[in-house]
Amino acid sequence: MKKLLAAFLLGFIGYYLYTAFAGVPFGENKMEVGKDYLETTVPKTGAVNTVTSIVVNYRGFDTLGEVTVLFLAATGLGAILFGMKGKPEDKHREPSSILTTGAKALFPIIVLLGAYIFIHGHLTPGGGFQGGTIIATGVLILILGIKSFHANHALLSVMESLAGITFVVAGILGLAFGKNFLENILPLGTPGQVLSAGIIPIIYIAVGFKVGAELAGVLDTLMSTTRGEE
Amino acid sequence: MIYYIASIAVMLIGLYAVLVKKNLIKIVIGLSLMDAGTHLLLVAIGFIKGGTAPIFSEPGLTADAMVDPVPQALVLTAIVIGLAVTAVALALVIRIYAQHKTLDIRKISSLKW
Amino acid sequence: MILLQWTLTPELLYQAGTGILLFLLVVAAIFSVVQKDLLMAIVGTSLVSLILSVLFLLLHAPDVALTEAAIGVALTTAIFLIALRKTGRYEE
Amino acid sequence: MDITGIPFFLAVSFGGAFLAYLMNFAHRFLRNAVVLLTVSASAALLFWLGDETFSMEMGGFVLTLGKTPYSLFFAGIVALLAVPTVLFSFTYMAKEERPAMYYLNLLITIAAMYGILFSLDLLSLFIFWEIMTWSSFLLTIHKGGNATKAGVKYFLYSAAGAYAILFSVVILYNMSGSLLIEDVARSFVLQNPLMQLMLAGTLLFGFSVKAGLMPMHGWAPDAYAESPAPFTALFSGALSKMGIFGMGMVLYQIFLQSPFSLPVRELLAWAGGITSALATLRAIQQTDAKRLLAYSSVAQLGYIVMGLALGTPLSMMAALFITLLHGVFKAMLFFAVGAVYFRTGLTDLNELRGLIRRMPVSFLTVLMAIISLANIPPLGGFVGKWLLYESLIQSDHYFLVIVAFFSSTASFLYVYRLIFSIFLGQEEKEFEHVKEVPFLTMQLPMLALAAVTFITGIFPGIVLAPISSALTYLGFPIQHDMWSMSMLFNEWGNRMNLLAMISVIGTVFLTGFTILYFYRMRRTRYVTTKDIHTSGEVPTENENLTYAINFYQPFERAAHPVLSKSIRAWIDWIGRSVSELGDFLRHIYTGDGQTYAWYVVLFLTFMLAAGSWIL
Repeated sequence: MKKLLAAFLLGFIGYYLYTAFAGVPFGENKMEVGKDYLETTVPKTGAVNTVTSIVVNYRGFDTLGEVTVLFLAATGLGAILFGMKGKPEDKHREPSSILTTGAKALFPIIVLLGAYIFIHGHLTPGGGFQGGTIIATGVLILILGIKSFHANHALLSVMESLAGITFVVAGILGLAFGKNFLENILPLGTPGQVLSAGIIPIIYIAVGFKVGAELAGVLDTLMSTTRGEE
Repeated sequence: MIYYIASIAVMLIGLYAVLVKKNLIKIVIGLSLMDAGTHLLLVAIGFIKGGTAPIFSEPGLTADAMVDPVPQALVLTAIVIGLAVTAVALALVIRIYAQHKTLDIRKISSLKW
Repeated sequence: MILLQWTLTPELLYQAGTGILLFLLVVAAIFSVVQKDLLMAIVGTSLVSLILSVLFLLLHAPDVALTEAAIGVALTTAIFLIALRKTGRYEE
Repeated sequence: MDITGIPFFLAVSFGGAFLAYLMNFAHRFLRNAVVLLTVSASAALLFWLGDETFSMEMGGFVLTLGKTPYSLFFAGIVALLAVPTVLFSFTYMAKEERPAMYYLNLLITIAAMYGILFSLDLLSLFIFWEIMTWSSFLLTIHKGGNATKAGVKYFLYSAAGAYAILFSVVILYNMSGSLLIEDVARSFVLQNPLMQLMLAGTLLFGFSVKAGLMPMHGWAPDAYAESPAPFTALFSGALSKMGIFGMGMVLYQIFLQSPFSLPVRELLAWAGGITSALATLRAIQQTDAKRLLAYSSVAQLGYIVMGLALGTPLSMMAALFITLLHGVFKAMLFFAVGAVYFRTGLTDLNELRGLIRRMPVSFLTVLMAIISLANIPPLGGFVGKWLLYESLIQSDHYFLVIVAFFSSTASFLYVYRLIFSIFLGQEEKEFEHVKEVPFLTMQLPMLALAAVTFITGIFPGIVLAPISSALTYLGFPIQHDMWSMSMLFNEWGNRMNLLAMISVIGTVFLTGFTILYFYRMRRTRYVTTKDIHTSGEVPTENENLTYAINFYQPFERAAHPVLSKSIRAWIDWIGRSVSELGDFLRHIYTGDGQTYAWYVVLFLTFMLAAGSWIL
């Protein structure tokens, strides 16, 4: 009964949503803000990747907030699972030696890939969030592959704090040089080079480290939680 | 146009799970499906036929021949936040399971009227 | 003779591919909602993310596609699976 | 930086706080030296403070600092109490935990009070006000445990007051385009009278919370009772006077020209009177020395508000005089109670007794303080209260005179209980090893303040001179020949009229003794110790013969109808209603997340359906 009602209501809502969006033509040029960003991104920010320049430069403050949300989520997760730490149960089998070796071999490559992605965030698709996530995936592989593996939370938190401080300091430097918070203070360089686009690479590297450390911490916390049955 | 239909469908399927399903993990799955639908919808709105990715990777590219970067930037943010939300929700689920030994929301009644 | 016009142009292939992907997307979403085995449901969501990632690429959003691939396919699935391990596998 | 400027002054005050915090890691003597140096340096700098104002721009607002005679008087009170307070803290806090935090917060509180006083604009006043609230909140919860509860209560009341102030500051800024109090006052008179009334109401509410005027006094007893004793002296003596400062500023610098000024002041005077009467009755009930003093503080602040609101030159003089004197004698009382607590660990009046031989200096302090509190000449309290009575009579507020006279007479009851329960009566064996507190750090502050009450009692002119310049600044016509204003002063205006004094003392004591003689003395009989023991055994020396439990039982029975109606009951009723409402709302907010999702979907459906139907 409830299911039928839900289906009916959702169908109703879906119909109206569809009629609403039917008025938005698909595939046509309806940019207003985006056009401005596209035209000014290279001369103004020096970044080739417009999405990156929007995320880090035009909406840098928003990204700072987002990083904070991520940090809060990681902290909150630790708080929620506080006191549930224990040995992972021994029921499951040992990871095979192929998995262990493969994990060890893959980890540096994955980290390298992640680092590449966030260092080249202003040139190619990707950036701090993606690179950080990829690094966290590498840590996930380690956690899965090596049974005794435990992330060093102290190191992670130091990395994360340093990265966060870098972000904020980069913002405050803008203030210190008489501009706005998070405004670019470095030379823009040649668009297309790695060392260009002012503070974008710095911030994206910081974001990459921060996201990587946070997500690795989240994974490790989740992994080392006991299955609350005792 | 089929993008709109599909993304709205995914959103509504997720909402259906949130409304009807009694398993907590299913509800979290529903939430992440709603997320996914919204992301697809936003990016699809920003799509421009014949446009390229908004990256000036080659010298010849001009701003006229690109898709809208703004929805992409927004969705990028939204995906990361969605992950944070999912992680916290699942941590709560784990905690609740440790407390109540069940994931059925009908049986978790200590805070209900 | 009308049938002859239905030659496999790249445009048509693109359209058909997109349609199939979107159809699969919805199917995967429904699958993940109705499946009683939560492990399979999670695989379903992972599939949704994967298709979504491809769709983002088709929509010329490589940044989003990369994010969705890394976060949606890998991390979210991993977190779901870990949570599943800490709780029960089947929906009662 | 200019050494006579206010920025330097505030830099010393605030900088000393942080320096003391850092010095705590070096050595505690070094820290104590820094603390004492900071407080005495800022007290000394008050004398050299230059006249020029100082402004600086911050975030688009201009903050202006400068001294006025009015603020200088209050700053003097702060300085007068701050030095004994830190001196008293040194030994008292040696046993307590986290001394670094204590001194940091104490010095910041003191510095923030100076900041409030020297703010010429409303924004910097508000900023310093918040700093003061926060640091005093941290001091209140210093002990932990019950103190946390009391501190949160204090903070909630303060926050309500602070938001009221902020609200009116924002509107005033909107109206006048300037934050300077002068400019605000100038554009204030042009406003709609009702607007004026509302703004003055919110401002007065905000300031009176700090002053603990009823019915906003709920935080005071708990906060005073739970915070560390030396800080309580400053809290009650100086910090709550910031509320008085603000109220005086609002009433006479901003609100004076309004048509509603007179009724509002009349109302405030009545609020003060009622506060003093009810708080005095409450104080008599208390069995804890610090709570007793806390209620007494509320009562005394009631007098001050009464005088402040009346607005005649004489009543203002009385209000400011009591402001100073209450600070002094209340600090003495809190110090003495703190000293007793320091040696015995007790503040319960039912358990303390007979300490007079063990702690004679503390006894002397309490004696001096309660003589001052009970307005007996020749100590300072008398002058203030006399001026208040006289101004009340001169302005034809006879009923308020009765209220004030009633409560100050009733205050005899609680001060007697205080001194009797702690110091008089038979000495208990458990107090045999109690010693008097150390001289330099604990006796000296008490004795110094006692000397102040004595000097101000004999030569009130010392205090009246700065008061009259403060009042002149506020726009009160203070005649040069002050003696014509009150029969208390002789022609030179600075010494008490001895004739008046003697006649008052004579009348009071003669009536008192006469009544006592005719009513009690004749019936006095000498009781042998055997009488009170039922079994006929002769009690030994170790057995207790003086009881201070249920000290005022008949009084309590008599005053029960008044005292049973507490403002707290009303607040409790609000709390109960809210929780009942919450119970009702639980039918809607079921605690099941899915229900909320259903609500959202249903609402969405309704909106879509309604929208399509309308269009």
